Amino acid sequence: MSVVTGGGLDLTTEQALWLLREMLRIRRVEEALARSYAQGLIPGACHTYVGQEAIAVGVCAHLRSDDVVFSTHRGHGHALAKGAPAREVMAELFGKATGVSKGRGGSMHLFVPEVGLMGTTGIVGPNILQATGAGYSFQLMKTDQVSVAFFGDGAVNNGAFHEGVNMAAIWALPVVFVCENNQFATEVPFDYATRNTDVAERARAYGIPGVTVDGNDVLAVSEAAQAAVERARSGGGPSLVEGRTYRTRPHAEGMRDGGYRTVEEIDAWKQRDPIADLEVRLLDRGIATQEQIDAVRQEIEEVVADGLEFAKTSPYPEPDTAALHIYGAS
Amino acid sequence: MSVVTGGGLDLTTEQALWLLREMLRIRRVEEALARSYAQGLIPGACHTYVGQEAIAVGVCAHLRSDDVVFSTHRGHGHALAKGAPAREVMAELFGKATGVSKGRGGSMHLFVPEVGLMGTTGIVGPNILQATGAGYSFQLMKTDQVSVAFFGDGAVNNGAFHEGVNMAAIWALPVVFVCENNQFATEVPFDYATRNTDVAERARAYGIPGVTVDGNDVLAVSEAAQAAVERARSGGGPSLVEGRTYRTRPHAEGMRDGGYRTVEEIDAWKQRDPIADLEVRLLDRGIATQEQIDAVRQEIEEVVADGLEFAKTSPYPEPDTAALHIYGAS
Amino acid sequence: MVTAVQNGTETGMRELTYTTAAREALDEEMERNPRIFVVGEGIGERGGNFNTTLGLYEKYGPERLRDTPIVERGFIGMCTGAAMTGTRPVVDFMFLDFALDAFGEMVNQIAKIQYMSSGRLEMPIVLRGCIGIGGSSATHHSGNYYPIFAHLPGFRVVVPTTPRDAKGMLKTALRGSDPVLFLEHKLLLNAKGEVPPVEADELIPFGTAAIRRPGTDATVVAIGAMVDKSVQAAEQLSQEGVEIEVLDLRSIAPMDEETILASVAKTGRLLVVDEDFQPCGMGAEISAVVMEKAFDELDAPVQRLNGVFTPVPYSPVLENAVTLSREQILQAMRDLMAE
Amino acid sequence: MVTAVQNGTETGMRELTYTTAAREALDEEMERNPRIFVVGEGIGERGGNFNTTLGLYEKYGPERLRDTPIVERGFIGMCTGAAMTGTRPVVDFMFLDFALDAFGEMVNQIAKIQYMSSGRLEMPIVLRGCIGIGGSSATHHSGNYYPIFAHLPGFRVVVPTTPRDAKGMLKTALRGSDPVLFLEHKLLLNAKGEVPPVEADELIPFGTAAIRRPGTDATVVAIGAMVDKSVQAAEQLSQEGVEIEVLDLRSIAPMDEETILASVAKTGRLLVVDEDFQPCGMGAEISAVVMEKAFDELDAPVQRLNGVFTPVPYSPVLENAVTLSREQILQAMRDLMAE
Ligand SMILES: Cc1ncc(C[n+]2csc(CCOP(=O)(O)OP(=O)(O)O)c2C)c(N)n1
Ligand SMILES: Cc1ncc(C[n+]2csc(CCOP(=O)(O)OP(=O)(O)O)c2C)c(N)n1
Ligand SMILES: [Mg+2]
Ligand SMILES: [Mg+2]
Repeated sequence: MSVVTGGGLDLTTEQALWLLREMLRIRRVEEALARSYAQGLIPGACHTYVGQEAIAVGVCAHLRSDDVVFSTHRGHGHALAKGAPAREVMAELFGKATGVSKGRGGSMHLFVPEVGLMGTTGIVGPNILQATGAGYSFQLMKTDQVSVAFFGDGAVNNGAFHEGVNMAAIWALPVVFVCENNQFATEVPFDYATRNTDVAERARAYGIPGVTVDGNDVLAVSEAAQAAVERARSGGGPSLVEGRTYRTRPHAEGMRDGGYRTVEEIDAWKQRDPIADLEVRLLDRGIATQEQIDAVRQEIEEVVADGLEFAKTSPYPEPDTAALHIYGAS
Repeated sequence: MSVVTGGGLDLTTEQALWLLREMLRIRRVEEALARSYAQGLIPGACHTYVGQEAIAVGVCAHLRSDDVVFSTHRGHGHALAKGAPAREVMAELFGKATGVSKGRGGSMHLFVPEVGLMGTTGIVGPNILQATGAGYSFQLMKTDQVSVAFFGDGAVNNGAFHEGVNMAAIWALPVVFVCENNQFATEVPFDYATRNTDVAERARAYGIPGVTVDGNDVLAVSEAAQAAVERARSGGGPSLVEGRTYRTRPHAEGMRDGGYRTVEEIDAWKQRDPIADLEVRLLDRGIATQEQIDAVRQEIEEVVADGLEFAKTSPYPEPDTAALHIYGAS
Repeated sequence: MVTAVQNGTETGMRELTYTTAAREALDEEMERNPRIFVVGEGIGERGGNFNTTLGLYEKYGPERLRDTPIVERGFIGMCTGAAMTGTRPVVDFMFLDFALDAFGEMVNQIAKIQYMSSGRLEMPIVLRGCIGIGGSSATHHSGNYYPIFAHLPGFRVVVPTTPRDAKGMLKTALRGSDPVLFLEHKLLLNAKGEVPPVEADELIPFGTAAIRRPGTDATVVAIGAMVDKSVQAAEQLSQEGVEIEVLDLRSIAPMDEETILASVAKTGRLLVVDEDFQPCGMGAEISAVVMEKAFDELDAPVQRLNGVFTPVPYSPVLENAVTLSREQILQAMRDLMAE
Repeated sequence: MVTAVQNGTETGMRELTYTTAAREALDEEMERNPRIFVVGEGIGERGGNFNTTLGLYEKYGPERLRDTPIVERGFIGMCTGAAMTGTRPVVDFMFLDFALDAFGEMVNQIAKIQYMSSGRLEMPIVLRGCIGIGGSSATHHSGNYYPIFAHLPGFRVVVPTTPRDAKGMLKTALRGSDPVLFLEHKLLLNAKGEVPPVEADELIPFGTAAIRRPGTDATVVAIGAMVDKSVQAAEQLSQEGVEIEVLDLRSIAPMDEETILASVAKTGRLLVVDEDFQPCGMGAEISAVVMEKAFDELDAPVQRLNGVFTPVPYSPVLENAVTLSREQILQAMRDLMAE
């Protein structure tokens, strides 16, 4: 689905509700996963995307299903926004055979190539390079597909960022690099990890366009992403989009969240909730009615309830499948 | 030895002759090595520094013997400028027991820790990180030593540059990053390998000072290096110095030098010879006399003749030393 | 070659967890040697993802407990240069899987610089962190990889399994001049055990295996989390009158051939139990060494029992399926005795 | 399992160098499949540091012969993403030593993505380049490292030794869906040998060893540059009436256990000759496999002959001292017969 925002003004109701629905879907899935984690239903790590929904949704609004996304350890939101079924994402975290990766991956290894979610990764960095490589494929095959890398502020200092963005730049590959600058890498503040916290400005070093947007404003993200995706799709090469945002839950479920940031700071960012913000603006501008919003909310409650039930009741994978698919068929 | 150039004007004769002597020493050693290579006397690779002498010399002019240098595959010049004996560098390339690395290293693995030459490397990149680490040692030990990384334009795109410069920046380490931008990495032009050939400008991305100088003007290099070394020594943190230069010989001895650049271009750069340039300026400004210059030239002829003889007549290492020193004594 | 005897009759022993014991080693050595510093993500104020440095930041400050950006290649390369210039870095890499991004630095630089400089430079760097399968950590947080480093000249590699060894071997690592990979199996971090008093200042030398259970009928060499499981399996078999000697390899490189060969000379049978992959692994090396040096002592071919040759899956059911259980080890012991 | 018979009586054979034969394979496959592209430093107009792509740039243009910056991790990671999205990258890394900077990408990504995606993504990537000691290349340009990749699930690893194999195995690599390390020993690049006509379109399957010299008294498994030396040593020993069977392992992973075991069943004696390091190397794996599967067939313990366990020095005198000579191999053969 392609959303033309033009500053968020000429948004159709349908488009607006898509943005809302997707953000809500992520939020509610994450909240359900967090509860499930606390209940001991999720055996491994669980990094939620709560607070950052506007970025995945604002970007994916401009992607076709044959466009591709390469995501991180914090990838539930990207998977969902790109079209992964909520129940299969949830089942994956439960370690079930019905999960997107058949229970092999868990939170950090979601693969849904059918909808262009080419994987999330437990290692910081590689997805930036892989997104660049997908861009290479599209250029070589002369398709008009676009490749997107999502990554955190923590990845910006890593060599993979430097090498990947540079290659995309010199070969003018159809790639959009989306930095989700939530200001911390685990507990290490970005302004400790670099003396230049202006990620978009890094684009200069590679000779490509860079832009910073409010990562909690889905319309702002969408507008910036639209330009970047169109540039990529039309042969204009890569761009770097930085969304300034904040995760309002701990780095991973079960981790403490103190010491490195204050409760006040977290609360202040919770006030800037991208979902509530969109709802208010849609109502204010008459783009959607309260009934329509309520209907979306109701729809999402059902999706999540269904997903949770599905995740809980699905079977575990068969132990004898544990070593399949290491090598390809041929 | 510390040279205060102040635009090259308040240079003492002694200082000026040091710069000249060191550049000549590098040039003549390299020429002798190139001839020896052609004669089959050097068994492995040989990357000469001809044309780039002003950078090693201009920088090392400001280093103490307890300062350290981490160099590249093109490291003969750095070794010599940092104080490695010419005969031992030459013997190393001949594979002799008397070489700086006892014949274990050859052209790309020169180790003279006694004078602060902490190694040259056959792999592009690591020396940038290691120089950063030496800076870390000096900061931790509270000495006022300075660490220098020399590297080519080709290394700038590598993740090691990105990660190393960033670490030095955030911890304000006493490091000087010296990029020898000779415009090619083997045969790949720098303006193919990046869309932003302004290396010094990359410093912005890391929040540190960066400066570009004429890499064939030893006084210009010296002036920039002096500022950077003093900044590092006094706790001001790292800087990036880019010297624009050119290698006038092939990438390595025995390689063809055509196709990727023209004879005219090479000739034009040969006209900008840093050694001839310095001589003219010293004479013009009355800082040195022709006799003094001739004496230096004579001295260097002797050094090189001695070195060549030494390299030729030195014994090969004993075969049974081949596997010594893999592990330390303790 | 001395194999540590841990008979529990020593005085002043304290019960510590593996992590606490290792942290005590680090603390003691940092106090002793101001040139030791630690780098890693979250090892400063936070005290480390696995509490490896808890409390040390307050004691030694930010220069010696240095939080880093996410630049594994960068900080390992950085520490290489530091080690070359008189300090002693400890890289706390969290999971060995992450440190693979620095493999070039490790193999081309760290392992070679003492050699290339003809011994004029030392490389006293400790690379420490987690290995192993467990807790649904999935494929990017479960690697073992130690045979890779044993294959290459230049490294010391240890996989301690007890708190006492964790402490004593980390202290040894922090006093030597060689690069050490100090690998901690994630399932052992909270294991408790007796540790000598601080005053003992115990250093456990590399290159020694430990006899965890004496026996006469067959030898099992086990590694990491497999040691305890093997001891348990051996206890069970003991009820049937079969006495298995269980060696804890613990020092991967150098490897204690002497203790293994002495045990095989006694028992005539050998099984290597290793969670890590089989091909070109530790079992292969041990089998080949025994082939070469004790062929005539063997009453049966040396056997290997390894984890399944596959990336490590997440789901507990699958994770279980690729690691080794006590039952599998027991079965392998029985099979060995039946040969 | 078929071991190629190369009896030289086939028609249309041409004498090509190893590099030319491999380049022919690349050219044929690139012509056949427009989705193949090559990346590397200087593999465009320049035609590759080792002439691996000479003339192909003119034929296929810059998108398919893509010069890169010096970013080994970058372009290998980049190609990982390309392989995931429908194209077929060939990474021409010059020296395997350089590609170690991309080890994390190889191990954590390339080797695991087919698995993690449950077979929904393929990983048809070829990583090719030089290995081996020779020409005073010194320690950053002489690595072998193949047992490391054999240790890990997910890779195919080949070390062809003849022009015919170089061509046939590269073609196999370029048609499969698995990641392949295609490793070319630097001393073999200019070796000449017979190669079938283009029309033959010969694919040489992985997982097969080749019998380079039949024999009955002992088996030698050799790798890379050691194959020819072993054949020469065997010829010499033949004059003394001892007939050694020399197998060229050529496929490191998968490894052709069947051919090795069949040969050992015949000869009862085995020596593995490998320039690469001994611990946890190919010899260890082969020895362990023979221990497990052919213990009773052995008339003597399996022996390993490896290069010296040290970083590779530069000086010819030292370089010689760490590699294996024909004389050393001959001596090892004699020792094996004397057991
Ligand atoms: C190479 C590597 N090093 C370390 C880690 C451990 N780790 C997991 S997430 C994370 C922080 C990532 O921060 P950022 O990129 O900003 O993403 P965020 O978690 O803030 O979304 C770290 C250090 C890892 N997964 N990979
Ligand atoms: C990691 C790595 N990749 C590739 C090479 C091969 N190589 C040696 S020198 C060189 C070019 C280096 O260019 P630059 O850094 O500009 O230095 P210059 O030779 O121009 O002085 C290359 C690609 C290498 N040595 N290391
Ligand atoms: Mg972050
Ligand atoms: Mg250059």
